[in-house]
Amino acid sequence: MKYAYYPGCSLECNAAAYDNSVHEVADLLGIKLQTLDDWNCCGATEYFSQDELTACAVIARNLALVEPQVNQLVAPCAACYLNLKKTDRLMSDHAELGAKVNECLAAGGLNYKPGRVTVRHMLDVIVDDIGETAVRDKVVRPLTGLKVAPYYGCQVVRPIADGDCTEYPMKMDHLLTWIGAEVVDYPVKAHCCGGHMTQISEPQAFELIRRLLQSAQDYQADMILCMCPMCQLNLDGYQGRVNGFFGSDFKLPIMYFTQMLGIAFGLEPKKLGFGKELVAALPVLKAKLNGQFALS
Amino acid sequence: MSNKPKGKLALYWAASCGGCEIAVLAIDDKILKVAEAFDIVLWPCAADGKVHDIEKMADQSIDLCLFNGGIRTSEQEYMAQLLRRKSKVLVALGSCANEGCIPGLGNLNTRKEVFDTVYKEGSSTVPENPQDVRPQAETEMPEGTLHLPVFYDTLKTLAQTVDVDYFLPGCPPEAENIWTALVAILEGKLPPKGSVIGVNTTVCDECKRTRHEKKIKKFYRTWQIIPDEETCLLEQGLMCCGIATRAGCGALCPKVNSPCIGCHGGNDGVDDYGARLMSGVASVIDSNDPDEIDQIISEGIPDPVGTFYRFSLASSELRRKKKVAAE
Amino acid sequence: MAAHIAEKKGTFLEEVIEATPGGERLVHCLQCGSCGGSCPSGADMEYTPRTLFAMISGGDREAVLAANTMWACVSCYFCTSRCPQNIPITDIMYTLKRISIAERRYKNTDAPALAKTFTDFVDKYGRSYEAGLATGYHLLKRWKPIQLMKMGPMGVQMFTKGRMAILPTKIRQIDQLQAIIKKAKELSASEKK
Amino acid sequence: MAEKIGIYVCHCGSNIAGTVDVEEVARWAGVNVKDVVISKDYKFMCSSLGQQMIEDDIKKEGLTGVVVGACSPHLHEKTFRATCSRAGLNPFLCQMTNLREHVSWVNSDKEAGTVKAKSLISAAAERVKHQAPLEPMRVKVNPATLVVGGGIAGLQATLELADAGYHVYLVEREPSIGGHMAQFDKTFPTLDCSACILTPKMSEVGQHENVTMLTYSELEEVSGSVGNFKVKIRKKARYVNYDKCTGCGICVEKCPRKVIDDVFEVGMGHRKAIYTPFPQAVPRVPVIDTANCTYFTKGKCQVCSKICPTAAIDYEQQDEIVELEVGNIIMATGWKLFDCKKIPQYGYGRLANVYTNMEFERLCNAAGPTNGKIVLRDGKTEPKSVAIIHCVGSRDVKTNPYCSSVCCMAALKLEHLILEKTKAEVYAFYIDMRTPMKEYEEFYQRLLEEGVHFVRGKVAEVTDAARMPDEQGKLIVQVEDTLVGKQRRIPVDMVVLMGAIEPQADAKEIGLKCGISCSMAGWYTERHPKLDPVATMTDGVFVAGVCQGPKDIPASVAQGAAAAARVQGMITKGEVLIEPIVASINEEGCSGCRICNTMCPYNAIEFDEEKNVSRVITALCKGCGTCVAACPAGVITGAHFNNEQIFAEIEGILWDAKPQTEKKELQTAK
Amino acid sequence: MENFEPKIVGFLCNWCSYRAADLAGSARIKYPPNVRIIRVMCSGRVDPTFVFKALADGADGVMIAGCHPGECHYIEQNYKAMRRFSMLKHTLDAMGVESDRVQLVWASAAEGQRLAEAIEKLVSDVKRLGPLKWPANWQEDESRLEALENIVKEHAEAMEVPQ
Repeated sequence: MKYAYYPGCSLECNAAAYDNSVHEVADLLGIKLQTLDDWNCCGATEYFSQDELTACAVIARNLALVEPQVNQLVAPCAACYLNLKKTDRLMSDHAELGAKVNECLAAGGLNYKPGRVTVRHMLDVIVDDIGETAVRDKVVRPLTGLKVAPYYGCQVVRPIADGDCTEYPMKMDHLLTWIGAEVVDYPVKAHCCGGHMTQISEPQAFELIRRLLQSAQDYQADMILCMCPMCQLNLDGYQGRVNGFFGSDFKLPIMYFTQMLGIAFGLEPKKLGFGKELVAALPVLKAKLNGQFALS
Repeated sequence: MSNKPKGKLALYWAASCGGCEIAVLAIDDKILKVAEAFDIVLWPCAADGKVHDIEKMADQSIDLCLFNGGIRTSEQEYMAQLLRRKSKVLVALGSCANEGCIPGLGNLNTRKEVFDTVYKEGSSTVPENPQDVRPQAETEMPEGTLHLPVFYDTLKTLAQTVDVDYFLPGCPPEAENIWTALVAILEGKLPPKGSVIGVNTTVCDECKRTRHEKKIKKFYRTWQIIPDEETCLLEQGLMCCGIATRAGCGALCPKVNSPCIGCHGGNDGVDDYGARLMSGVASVIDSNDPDEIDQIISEGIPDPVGTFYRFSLASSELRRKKKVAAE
Repeated sequence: MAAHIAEKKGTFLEEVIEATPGGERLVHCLQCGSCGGSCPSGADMEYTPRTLFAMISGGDREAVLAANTMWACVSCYFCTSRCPQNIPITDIMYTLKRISIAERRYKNTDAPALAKTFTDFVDKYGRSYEAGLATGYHLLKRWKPIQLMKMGPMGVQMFTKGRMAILPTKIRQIDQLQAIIKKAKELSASEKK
Repeated sequence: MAEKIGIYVCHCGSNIAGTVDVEEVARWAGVNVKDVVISKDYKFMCSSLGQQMIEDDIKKEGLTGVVVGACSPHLHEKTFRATCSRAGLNPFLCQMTNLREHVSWVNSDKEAGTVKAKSLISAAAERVKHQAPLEPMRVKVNPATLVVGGGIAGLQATLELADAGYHVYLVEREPSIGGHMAQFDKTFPTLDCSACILTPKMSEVGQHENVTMLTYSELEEVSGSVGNFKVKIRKKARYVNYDKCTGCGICVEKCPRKVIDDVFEVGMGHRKAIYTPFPQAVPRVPVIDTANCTYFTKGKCQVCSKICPTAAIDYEQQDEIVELEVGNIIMATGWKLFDCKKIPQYGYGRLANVYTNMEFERLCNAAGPTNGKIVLRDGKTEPKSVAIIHCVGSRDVKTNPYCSSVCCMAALKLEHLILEKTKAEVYAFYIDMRTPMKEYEEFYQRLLEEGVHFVRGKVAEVTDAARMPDEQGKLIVQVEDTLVGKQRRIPVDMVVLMGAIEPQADAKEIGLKCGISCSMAGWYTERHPKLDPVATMTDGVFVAGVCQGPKDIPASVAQGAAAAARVQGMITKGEVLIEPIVASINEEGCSGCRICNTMCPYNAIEFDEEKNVSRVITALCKGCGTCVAACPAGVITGAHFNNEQIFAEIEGILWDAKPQTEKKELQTAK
Repeated sequence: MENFEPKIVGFLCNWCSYRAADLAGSARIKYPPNVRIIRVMCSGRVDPTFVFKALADGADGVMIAGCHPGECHYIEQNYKAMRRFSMLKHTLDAMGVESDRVQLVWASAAEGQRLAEAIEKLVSDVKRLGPLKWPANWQEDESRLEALENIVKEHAEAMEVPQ
């Protein structure tokens, strides 16, 4: 199946590891991702805070760029995913707004018919479209013995959950069991990482990050797996500062679920962007995977 | 036939293909009996006769007028009014006069669209009409103004134009039915005014196929399947109009494995043939899911008006397609 | 909308409803507090969203627009997904942010500055620009060089890991995007009048 | 015969006259509507004086049709039909049109209202000219009654009728009658023991000479109509001979197979593979649960059969279909508890010490799995703090938008029981405290005195993710205390969810069997929510208890009795009149196309193969008219709703939109 | 067009939507007075002819309302209404009648508000579309009468020509 692919700004550099691993895993699973030509930033939450129509118009440009013969658009970043999906919904449910957005698009010679493109998250594509059998078939290095805490964050599962629970999502849990990992069922897997609060109010953001790290640690997770670059940045990038702030001693690698999928599929860690995380993951893998894991 | 003095008979042909005229002749040698019984005062298709002769006649001096064709032009309307006034009994002969028939499907377009097709877009006219010449109702000549009939936007049935005494449906009407009607009129055994001359059941009554409770999951076009010869065609998904169509033809089409297309129109008391037909057919679509229903219809009946109103559009409640703004 | 909602013409409640897709659900608020209870920032808010809704109904426009509630919102959508009345609470927070920014009613928050810095880069390049955001926002808009220094080591680490680009990426058809943005801003402005 | 129509426009005080110029409507109709010979307005047309006026006019003027423009025909159609009848005019020559609910009350523009009223009057007048006299059909009422559901509402209805001397068939799906009330510990607000007040009624029903109990049975099919229903009941195989069993219970005692009881004990306790749901069950005849019975699953054991002193065990027993004839049906099918797992943030099913209220009822019940001790799932620890959460699955558009109406009081009762039986601190989380009935508010006051911590706020989540040391090992209830406007986290040992009351999963399906429909929420629709709360749109079918909407025990009992009283009325009268609104087929015109054959859900259309025509069986026809609209040949007629009548109505209703006819134009052209 | 008040005929089933309209009245819910209600026993009674006739007789729009699918008083007859409505829509579409003019609405007896909102929507949709004026749709323009007169005149002239 062919999908249009919207990487989003973070995946260009900060979350290049995510981008690399998404492509590696997609290739292996036969998911054809075709990067949207000349896509633009989804505006995160920042346009919506200032002007709704501009926010929608900026986002809708990307929807309008999807080629007519493709009707699925994959976004790996939670914020991009929600913005794209939400804009499509707003345009369909509120015809007046939809018409205005199209008026704006027309200024750029574009048009988007609401409902034409289905926005998908990479996780949903792998779990729903590829499915258990195909994933299991590809596993050459099961993650037996590794305790992973799936972390869903907010915007992929709320307010629009694509076939999963908004409170207690399970899709990543399932996926991780298919690749042999031991999944930690901890209560905060869909709680907030603080989002852009790190930029605005550190105490508030750090407390939210601490709760997540604490709970994963309480449940003896070896690492946390994310599905959003912002979550990864907050939990990984700020882990040191959170430790400083609270006097704690968290040392949890924060990886993308696609990176671990790649490991299970036998791909080289380097290709999957290992090493870009601030809290190193490879030592944990080596320690936990009982020598099955040879660093290549 | 009686020895009464000869009656006067007029036959006229308005917007129609002419098939009804042939159907009159198809009564075979009985046509001689007609000639025995009637003086034919007007039959443009077969005999000489002048309109102004008719105009000169006293009102109600024609005993019987068989009028076929719908009313599309001012001339046809004029003739309908004239013949109405001059005739004691006016019979709408054939589907066109009764319900508009195929010419009535022109009501899906406006006059302009019809002319565009004929004079501008038609493959045979394009090279020959570079100046885009159109029929003009009025032409100024040195001798004065010349008038041609005005072509109407909407085709009307005879009954929408003038009072009609009897209706003889069919495209064309069966010769036997024409003869029955003539006999009835000659013998003075006239049914109540406004009657349709024919039976009041549907084609199913004359169709020998076996029928069951109906459930339709998919409609087929005639070229898509070869239907079973024993079973009701509609049950096989072919859009057979027999369920709503007045009998009298002996189920000719179903007999040759082809669905009834509805040329006889509806029974007595049916106000809108197409509505009756679509209501019946839609009722037995085998789905309760609005999307699926929609799909069954849009895939199987791509041209609902052409399907349900193939013959009766002009006589339907709505009569024509909505005209958009001014021409 | 049915007559009973139309009757509220000109109120702040109506203003908020009008500015929020799906906002008409707001009149159904039961004051149950599942939003305030669910909010990860709930403890940091002067007024919980629920309180704010009561204030909106009460026409307390000034106080609502000056509240820190919406600026504490992290867009986690817990309130929205748990609201028993299907009120698009997060979206209402966006609406309040928009009105507050448009009228410059906000107090003690750098969120508007962050938003502006962020979208300025997008307007210019078509992509966000993290390095620029960090410097531009903390130094220029916010004037908190200390903050930037605190972030320093992390920034360096990010940089050495190759996770921070020095230069922004610009999209090819930036003109097209800018035309779209221009049109959108025009339309929004004409609507506000 | 020339039509002479009388038009009567009601003011309804100012109800209609307020926004409709009724004098003008009456005047206008008298002048403009063809065949109208008399047109009047009157203050209250339904008053005896108003009716007298119509009667007098019918007699004096020889009216052939009467139009009354007043309120909804659902309120007064019968009244005015009777008026006409008294004056010798067939009641079906009276047409009512709704100028109040459909015009004056929904509109404030008098001018527009007046125009609309004229349209409706004109429509009714055109229609009435085409109406034909009809005679209602009379049928005898079978005095036997079917009651579906053996909960408290059904039991009450059964006893009322049986005591009055009429035979009742009581059908219950479970092996014993008693319903949910049998599971409760105490009843609010009096705190009397639920079983103590229920079981005497159960045994009375069990022994009543006028009651045939069909337990472990389900409604299979209903046909016929008011007065003469034919009902098929599936008696599920019990594998115990009902007549031979003495109810000694030794088979249950000796059965070696113990299973979790998901029904009566809601998973909290056990029963045997052969069992009666509870000790006071009526009847005391046990059933074998074949899914768990060792003999049925493995072919060995037969302990029960061997031990039974009366040889009542019959492994070969089959389901049996019983056919009954009854005149009326009372539906009292009750409710089910909301599945609390649908609100995952409350942790039910994931966090061990989160309970549903029904589980907690069993926990409190002295006959329950813990003998009435309130302990955690470990079976021994008494909780030091308990949180009770109201409105779980109620008042939430994502689950059930309605208020379940009894949970506040039920929660107060449970809170009281916790305080009575334990030393725990009790927290009650509510949105609004609803205590509207007799002595209920007083009970709330009592609980305030007893020291329950009431927190106004819908709980956001129940979690075991501790943030603070004092939260470790506890369930933390996170909530906004809305009276303060602060987020709170309250650590407790146990959480009780007051799950919503929901319609039975198959309520809709069962309802359709006897032709009654459900509201959006799934409750059976009563004929009128205020004035006819136990009758339904289907004559002869009544509803009682929670199946009609959430209600407490007193209200369920009252409804059971009310439904029984309505049935008694029908039986005493002996016969019912059935409206003659039925379809008929003109067989001469019918060509046997069989389009109509699948139209009728009541199988009222039969096909005569020999004559090749379809035919309506009048007794089965309910008069919906669907076949009329479907008949492609136009040979099916719907009495009182035939095409001519509706066409006339359409023409009349569009009196001000009528086109100039073409023919008229032509004549002027000539 | 500002003051265009459409005329709309509503065919409401006796059991659900007619009662919903009653309820809207009892609850004093205000909605535009443009919809004029005809009671039928069931939405299954609604024959496409009714709709065509109403439009042909000058209605600008039509509402068909019945019980919700699965909640029909007659068990399942509203499904037949649904099937016919779908067929009707296809036909109306081909006849150039805008699809918003004829709407199918489900409203239970408890949904006075819903029905009022549906009426409001229908009325505003039809207002947006403008008058239908169907009868004028098949009337010919002035040239027709003139042409007829011309024929009479010319024939008279022709008759005067000496033989």
